[in-house]
Amino acid sequence: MKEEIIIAGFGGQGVLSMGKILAYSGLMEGQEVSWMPSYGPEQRGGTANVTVILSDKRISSPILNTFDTAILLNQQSLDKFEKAVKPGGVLIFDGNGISKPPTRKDIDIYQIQATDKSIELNAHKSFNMIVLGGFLKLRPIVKMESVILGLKKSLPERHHHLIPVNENAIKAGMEIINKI
Amino acid sequence: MSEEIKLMKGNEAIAHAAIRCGCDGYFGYPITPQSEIMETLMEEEPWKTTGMVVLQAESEVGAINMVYGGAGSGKKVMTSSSSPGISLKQEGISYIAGADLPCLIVNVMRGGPGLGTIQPSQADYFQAVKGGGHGDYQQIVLAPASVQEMADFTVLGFELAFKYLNPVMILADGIIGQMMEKVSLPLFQKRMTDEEIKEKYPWAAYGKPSHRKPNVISSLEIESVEMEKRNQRFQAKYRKIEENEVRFEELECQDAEYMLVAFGTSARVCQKTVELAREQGIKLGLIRPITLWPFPKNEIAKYTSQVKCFFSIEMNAGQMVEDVRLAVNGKTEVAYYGRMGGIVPSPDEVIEFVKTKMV
Amino acid sequence: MAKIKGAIVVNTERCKACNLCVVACPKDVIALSKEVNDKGYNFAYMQNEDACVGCAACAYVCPDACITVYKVKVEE
Amino acid sequence: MAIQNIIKPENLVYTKSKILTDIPMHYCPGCSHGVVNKLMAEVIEEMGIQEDVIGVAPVGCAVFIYKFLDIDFQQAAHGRAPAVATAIKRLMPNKYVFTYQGDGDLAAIGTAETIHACNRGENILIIYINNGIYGMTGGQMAPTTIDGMKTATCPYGRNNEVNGYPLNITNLLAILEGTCYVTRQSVHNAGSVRKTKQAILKGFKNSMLGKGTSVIEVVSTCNSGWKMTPEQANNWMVENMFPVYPMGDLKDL
Repeated sequence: MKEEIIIAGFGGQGVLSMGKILAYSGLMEGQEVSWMPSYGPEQRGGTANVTVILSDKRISSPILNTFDTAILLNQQSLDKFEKAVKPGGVLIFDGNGISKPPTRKDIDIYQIQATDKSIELNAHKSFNMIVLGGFLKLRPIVKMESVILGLKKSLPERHHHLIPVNENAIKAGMEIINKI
Repeated sequence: MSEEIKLMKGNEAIAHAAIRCGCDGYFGYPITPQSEIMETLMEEEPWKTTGMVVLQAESEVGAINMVYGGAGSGKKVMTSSSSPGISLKQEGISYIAGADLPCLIVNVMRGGPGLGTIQPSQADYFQAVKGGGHGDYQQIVLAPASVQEMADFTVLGFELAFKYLNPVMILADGIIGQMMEKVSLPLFQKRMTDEEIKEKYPWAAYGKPSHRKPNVISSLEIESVEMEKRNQRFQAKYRKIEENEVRFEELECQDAEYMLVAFGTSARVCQKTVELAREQGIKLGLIRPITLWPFPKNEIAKYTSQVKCFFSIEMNAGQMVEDVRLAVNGKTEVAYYGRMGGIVPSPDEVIEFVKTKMV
Repeated sequence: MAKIKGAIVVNTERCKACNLCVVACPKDVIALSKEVNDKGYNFAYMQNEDACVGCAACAYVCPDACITVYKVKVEE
Repeated sequence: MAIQNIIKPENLVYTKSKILTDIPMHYCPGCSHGVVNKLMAEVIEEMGIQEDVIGVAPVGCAVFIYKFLDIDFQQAAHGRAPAVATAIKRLMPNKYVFTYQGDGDLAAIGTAETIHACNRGENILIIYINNGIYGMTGGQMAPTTIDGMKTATCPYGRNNEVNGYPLNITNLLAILEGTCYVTRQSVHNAGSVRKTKQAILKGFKNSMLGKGTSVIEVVSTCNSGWKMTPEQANNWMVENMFPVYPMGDLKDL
């Protein structure tokens, strides 16, 4: 098993922490993992992206030009990374604010209305967990228990009471992802 | 030898490894992309547990001279920075080398010259392995290619620094510093007590007991005859390091007809390139120098009759390629491919380049 | 009546003949000699032994720590 | 009374400190450095701290101070002594650590290290020799060269428009929170020598009280650089330097 993923969006969407939770979840299952963020000024309000690799073998390059899955959470990211999905790969996007939806025919494209759902759930900060749930529905590369363990590892102790909220968000995400 | 496996950034791994291996002092100044090293240390507050001193200096110049002071006291001390800051530290590194002192310096490289970019680069290769500061000196240069190696080389770096009384540099780049991978941290080692230091490092300037001559930590020797002798002693030390401390890794070299040579992040890219090449039936191998100085020249030279072309793959304008050429010594072709200014070459680019040299 | 008598001993090889002791002496005891030391300096010496009161002003200002000072109280 | 009867161990009033080595000091005849080196030795001997003191030598005329004092030393790069001393003291808090620096070292190239060590309140002693000139390199202008004073690099006299103003760094250091004792002394006569010695004693003692940094500026002569006799240099200093760099304590907490 090897899954090479890019998650991209704008600063504040929880792109980096979604990647981190995914990486931790893989770690809990004894997989090899790498998490490589775009770093620098981009973190401060601009676009942010992170490459996450989960594999049962030693990971070679932590940065990649093509991906099995691209999770793209704003128009800029969609413009930049749609072409980076491997043929036969998966593209997930949130329709919120998207004026030019993806057009490729050689990949599987899914939409997840995570922004709307997070408003509905009155849980803005769980936006990224809703997206993660959608992804895990399509690519169940880690078990739910591992994700919960991963959340525990990546969240500071004082935020552990939020784990059930996150778990619900993940489950909600699994339900609302749709193939285009 | 290790404990629980954790997921952390390369920069964080260095900080945790430093605390665990009994480091006495860290002196630094913030600069991207390595600031998490000092941030992690400040968060961990090791002065409350191991007694390690962590100090944010007024500048890189101040920081490296604090390292010089601490090293002269026989303490296990380190600093970290990124390219422009490492340039500022060169004065101090030369003094540390000239005074036979052990210390660890971390350079998490970014793209230059000048202020450049904060994106990853390997453009400080020359600076690290061929000087940087003034005078005939060498520092041992370790090039990690993973987060695990960031932790391991912190421990190894101090060991080598004290074994040879010489500065050791960890030469990483923004990717190794910023990415998270699995890491098993070294076990806790106690800091040495002042009494242990006196016994083990009788050269240290810790205060002169009446029975011995003063210990003077200095790189100054005004008499040329004496200064030449001192240099000859340094050179003898460097030859010994070259004999004993070459480290490297080989991947798919046994039957390789073409051979990549790469370190750090570009070696990770090249691992992927080798995977792709093998899928395409190309007999491509990789030699990854772990010590950039001493350089694994004999280990590369060994393959000159087997290999049709060596490829030095770098994130700079072609620096290590000079050492590869020296090692190969004209016996077979050596080509360079690289990207600059914070761009990382992709495995596809590399394999396409390899193909241009295939007959 | 008691009187203070002093004396100095100059490390003539260390002395660099800077003359600061000559200037510092309140009793005009010290002068620079005609002779020179190995370095070629006209080292300081007690020209007027009887006048020395051992105040050590010469020794304090001496930049090369060449001067040792002795002092004794004598009954007349 | 015969002189042999006075020169007896029991009558000894003053002699060279044992901490001062027998190596002849390389300073020019009459140089203030010699006096201050000697006072350092005397204070270290009287406090009995030879085993617990580490000096940091500068670049400049005092670069070889480690040959003259029988104590452990580290020789620092130009201007960096306060950074070097910072680490030594932080890593060995029970030791007495001092820097010995000239005006070029402390007030030009090492301004940042000096100000920040003082501002952090490092528990070290800084001895600062201000003779208004670069002695070692042959008499060039220093940050502290006073207006009108001629040097190799201001041969017609320091001119504010060209060269800027003399830097009174000691005044600056006195206003920093981190300093506990800042004083300006000299060593041109017996009285001033005694006062400077007391200042050094206090500075060393302070460094074990956790009060912060002690700074002792010694306004000094460089008769070679000034092209005067040692005596003329002392007089010139009193007349011309003291008005710009007045004697006395600036701070004593």
